[in-house]
Amino acid sequence: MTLTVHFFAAAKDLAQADWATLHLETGANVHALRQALSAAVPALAALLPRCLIAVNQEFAADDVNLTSSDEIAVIPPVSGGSL
Amino acid sequence: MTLTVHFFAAAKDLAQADWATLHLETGANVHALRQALSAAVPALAALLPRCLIAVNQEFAADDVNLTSSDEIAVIPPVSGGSL
Amino acid sequence: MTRLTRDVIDYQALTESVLQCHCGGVVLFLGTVRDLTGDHVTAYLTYDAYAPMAEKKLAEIEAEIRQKWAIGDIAIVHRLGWLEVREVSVAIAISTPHRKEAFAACQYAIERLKQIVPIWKKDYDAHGNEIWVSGSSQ
Amino acid sequence: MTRLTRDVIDYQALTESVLQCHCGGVVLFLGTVRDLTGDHVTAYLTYDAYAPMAEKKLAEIEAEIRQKWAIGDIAIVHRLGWLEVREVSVAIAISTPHRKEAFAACQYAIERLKQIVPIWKKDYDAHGNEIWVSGSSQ
Repeated sequence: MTLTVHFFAAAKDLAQADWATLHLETGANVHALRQALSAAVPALAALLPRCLIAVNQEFAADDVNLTSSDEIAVIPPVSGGSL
Repeated sequence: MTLTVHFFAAAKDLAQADWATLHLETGANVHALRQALSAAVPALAALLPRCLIAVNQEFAADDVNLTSSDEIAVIPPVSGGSL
Repeated sequence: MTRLTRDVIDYQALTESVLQCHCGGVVLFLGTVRDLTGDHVTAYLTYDAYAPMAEKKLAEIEAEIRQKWAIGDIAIVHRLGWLEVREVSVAIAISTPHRKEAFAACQYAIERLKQIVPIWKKDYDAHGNEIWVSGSSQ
Repeated sequence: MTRLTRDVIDYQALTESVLQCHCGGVVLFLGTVRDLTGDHVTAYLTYDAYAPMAEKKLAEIEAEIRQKWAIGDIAIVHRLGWLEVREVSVAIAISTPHRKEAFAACQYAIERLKQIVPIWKKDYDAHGNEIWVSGSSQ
């Protein structure tokens, strides 16, 4: 299946893109997504372990299975709210 | 010595006055003031044990000695600040 | 800055007065006149004070807070006179470099105010019955 | 009420919107842009968000707070875009019948916001050097 992964903040700057397209086996989980993303966008490899993955605007653990209609985003450590 | 004692809030309403004049022995303390005040203004007797006495705008314990130039006030339980 | 006033409290001006470049946050507490206390219905309130002592005690609270916390600035204003339900009776604004101190210092300020500042509230119900509120509720 | 905005936050309107007759107090927290963090001098900031998820998470925080405390009302606004030093980046106003709940709920709201809401701050110094601020400071 083909997935679009959205980037924000530091992830966007490192990837130099707002999003990337990945090809994964049908039913692949978040763990597989992380591996594929590191391979496809090496500039993200160092940051990715510190990021959460959001699936349909909800933080998702590594064992969550994905479908091609999911909205997927890389969430670097957040820093809203001032100090 | 002659002392003027100022009343506020419930004490003012009960005494039906803003202040009263008391005659005490020179060097009398706050304890003596409380006793003289209860006798002079019986309407205050019930409230007075729940009041603090301020001397020169500072809360004063019963053993504080008074002089005729002191600014003295009866301070009922305070209730500023909304809830 | 601490003071008593008979005017409506401009809490935005108060808040702006404590904002500082070195601070990351402000906590503002507003006490407002509540209509219900248990079964009792408040129609309006009046606040009275032993004004010179109240001003002195408010200044003491500011000094205590500046000693206990590294704050930027603090402003406390308490209103006197007649207040309707929903009006602001007291406003306390504190700016600090870090937010935790602002919450702690602001909560301390209102607790101390209710303990040591000679200000009294008289409650009037809809029938004109009046009662001096005695002591701090919670 | 929770939302994101690119405009200056009108925190007085926000505060007025939560005032209620049944409430005895309001706590307002303002996060403001600080110039100094250790030795680092901030000239200005930009805030970016994953907007639909950020709005969803802000609404979740409101729901959590309404479940944990008996509040009157709550309003949270976070600003996005370019902010100068001393400007307000976030405002949280909560009214409650009793003041202790207002402090506790407001502090909870800002802590949760910094944990779970996908908003990011980019810091620019006077030389134009930029850095994404990573994670919550204190």
